[in-house]
Amino acid sequence: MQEQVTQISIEELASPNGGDTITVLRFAGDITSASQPAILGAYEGLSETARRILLDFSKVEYLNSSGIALIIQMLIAANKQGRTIRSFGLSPHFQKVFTMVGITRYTSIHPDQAAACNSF
Amino acid sequence: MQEQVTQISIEELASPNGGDTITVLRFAGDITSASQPAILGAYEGLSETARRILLDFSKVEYLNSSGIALIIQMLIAANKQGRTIRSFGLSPHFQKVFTMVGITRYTSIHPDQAAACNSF
Amino acid sequence: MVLDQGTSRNQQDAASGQPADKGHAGHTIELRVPSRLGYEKVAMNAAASVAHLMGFCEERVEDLKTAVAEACINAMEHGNKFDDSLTVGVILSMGPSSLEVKVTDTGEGPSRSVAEAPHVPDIDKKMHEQEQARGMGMFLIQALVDEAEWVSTPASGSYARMVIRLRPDK
Amino acid sequence: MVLDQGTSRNQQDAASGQPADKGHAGHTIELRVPSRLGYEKVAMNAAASVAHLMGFCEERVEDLKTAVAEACINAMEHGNKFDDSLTVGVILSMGPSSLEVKVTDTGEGPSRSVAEAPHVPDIDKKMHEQEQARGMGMFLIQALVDEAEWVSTPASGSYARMVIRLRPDK
Ligand SMILES: Nc1ncnc2c1ncn2[C@@H]1O[C@H](COP(=O)(O)OP(=O)(O)O)[C@@H](O)[C@H]1O
Ligand SMILES: Nc1ncnc2c1ncn2[C@@H]1O[C@H](COP(=O)(O)OP(=O)(O)O)[C@@H](O)[C@H]1O
Repeated sequence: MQEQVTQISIEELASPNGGDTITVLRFAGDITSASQPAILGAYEGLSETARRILLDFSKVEYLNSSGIALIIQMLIAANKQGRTIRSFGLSPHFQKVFTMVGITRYTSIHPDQAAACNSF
Repeated sequence: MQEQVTQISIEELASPNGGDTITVLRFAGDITSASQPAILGAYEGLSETARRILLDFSKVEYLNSSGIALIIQMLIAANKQGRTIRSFGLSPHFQKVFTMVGITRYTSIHPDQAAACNSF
Repeated sequence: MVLDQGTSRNQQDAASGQPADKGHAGHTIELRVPSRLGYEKVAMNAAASVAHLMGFCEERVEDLKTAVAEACINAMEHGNKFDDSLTVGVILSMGPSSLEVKVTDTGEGPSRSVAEAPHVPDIDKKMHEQEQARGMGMFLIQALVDEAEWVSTPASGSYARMVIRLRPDK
Repeated sequence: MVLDQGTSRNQQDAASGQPADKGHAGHTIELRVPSRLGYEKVAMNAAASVAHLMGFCEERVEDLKTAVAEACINAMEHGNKFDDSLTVGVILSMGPSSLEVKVTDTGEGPSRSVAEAPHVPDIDKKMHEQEQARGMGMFLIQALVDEAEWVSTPASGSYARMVIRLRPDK
C-alpha cells in the first residue's frame, strides 16, 4: 500500500513565441503537506537554466491550504531566482481560492496550456 | 428544495436499418424506489405503437436494487406487450450487476447508442 | 523529457510535523445517518473515500459502494422501519490489507435462514411474476464483497458485516 | 419529441412504503475520524454528499468542502496534536434552508483573539518571508462559508462551526 500522494511529471516545451523554453510541472493527485518532498524536490531538481515555469493543475484532485503553502514556497524561490511561474488547469473553485489568498499576484492563472504558454 | 430524483427525457429515432422507429428513454440522476412514478409513468405514457425501446443509462449517477426492480417491472410490461428493450450507457460496474441479477437475458447491453440501435 | 516523481506517505512529513505514515491499519471511522432513504448515499460515499485512501482499485470501490448502500437501505427499512429518529451506524475498520464495514440497525436482523442463505434472485420467475421484482439486496451484497454476514445482537439490534480485501495482484 | 418528466421527493414513495419526503430539516449526520491527515477527505466528501442531497449548487459544495477539510486538519493538528487515538467529530445538521457543520476536537481551540479575528494572509509579506507560507486555514473557512465561529467547550474540547445557506436566487 505505497500510496502515491502527489505525482509530478516534468516536460520541456518550445516557446510559441521563440523565447526561452518552458518547463511544465504537471501535478496529479493530491497537493497537501505530504507533497512537500515531491514538489520542492522536483522544483529544486530543475535545470538552472530554466527561466519559464508552468504549473499544470488539471489533474489535481485535492488541494488544501498546506498544499497552497508549498506553491507559495515555490513562488518565493522562483522570485529570488528571477524565474517566471504561470499556472493553468485550476478549477473555478481553486481559481477563486488562489485569488482570495492573493497568489494570483505572483502567478497568473490561465484557462489552458496554450494560453499560459503565450503569456510568457 | 424540490429535488428531482430522476429526470427522464424521451426521444424518437429513425431506425438505422429501416424498421420501426426507436423510442429512447434517457435517464439522468438517481434510479431508486423514489423513481417509481417517473419511470413507470414515462413507460406507460409511451405511444402504443412504440415497439422498440432503448434505455439510456449514461447520465445515471446512482442506481440501487430498488431501481433495478423498476427496470425489471418495465421489462415485464414490455415482454407482455411484445416490445423489445435494449440498453446502453451502463458503467462496467452496473453491467456486472445487471449480469449477476440476470436482467441481461431480457435486455441486451450495448456500449453506445449506435450499437444499441443497430441491434434491433 | 518526462520524468516521474512522487512522494510516498511513508516519508517523514516535514511540513506538518506529523510522523511518517504507518498505514491505515487499526483505524476506525464511524458514521451515523437517520433512517431515511437518500442518506445511504452519504454512507456509500464515505465508504468509497476510505477505500480510495486505502488504495482499492475503482472496480472494488464500486462493488463496496453498492454493497454498503444496499446494507444501509435494508437497515433503514427492515431494521429501523424507516423511523428517522433511529439511526443507522456505519463502522469502517481498516486492517493492514482489508476494509471491514459494519452497518448497524436497531432491529432483529434477517431471520436465521435468510441470514445464512440469502435469496438468489431468479430472473425468469421475476419475469413471469412468480417472484417479486425486488429482493436482490442481500444477494448483491454477498456477491460483491469478499465476506458478508448478518449478525443479530439482541440487546442493541443487528448488523450486516462486509469485508473487502486488497489483492496483491490488483 | 422531447418531454421532461421527473419525480419530486414529495410524492408518496409507493415502492418503498416510506412516507413522502418532508425535506431534510432536523436531520443530523455524525462522523468520527482519527486525527490523522488524509481522513479529512472522508469528512469533506461526507459533507459534500449531504450538501448535494440538500440541493446546494456545485460552487457552494466546493466552498464547503474546502472549509470542512481545513477545519478537520486544524482539529487534528492543533486540537488533537495528531494523536490518532483521539477522534475528530463532524456533525452535519440540516435546517430547512441551511447546513451547519461542527468540527470537534479535544483541545482548547484557538485563542480568543485568533478565534474572533482569524489572521488574514498577506501575500506580499509571505513572498518576502516576513510571514510564514502557511496559516491560511481559518481565513479560508471564514471567507468560504456564510457563518463561521470557533467555540471552546472546556469540559469536552472545542469546535469550529460553519453554516452554508441555500439561496433562493441560486
Ligand atoms: N437489516 C435487516 N433487518 C431485518 N431484516 C432484514 C435486514 N436486511 C434484510 N432483511 C430481510 O431479508 C429480506 C431480503 O432482503 P433483500 O435481499 O435486501 O431484499 P428486499 O430488501 O428487497 O426485500 C428482507 O425482505 C428482510 O425480510
Ligand atoms: N482547532 C483548533 N484548536 C486549537 N487551535 C487552533 C485550531 N484551529 C486553529 N487554531 C490556531 O489558529 C492558528 C491559525 O490557524 P490556520 O489559519 O488554520 O493556520 P495554520 O493551521 O496553518 O497555522 C493555528 O496556528 C492555531 O494556533
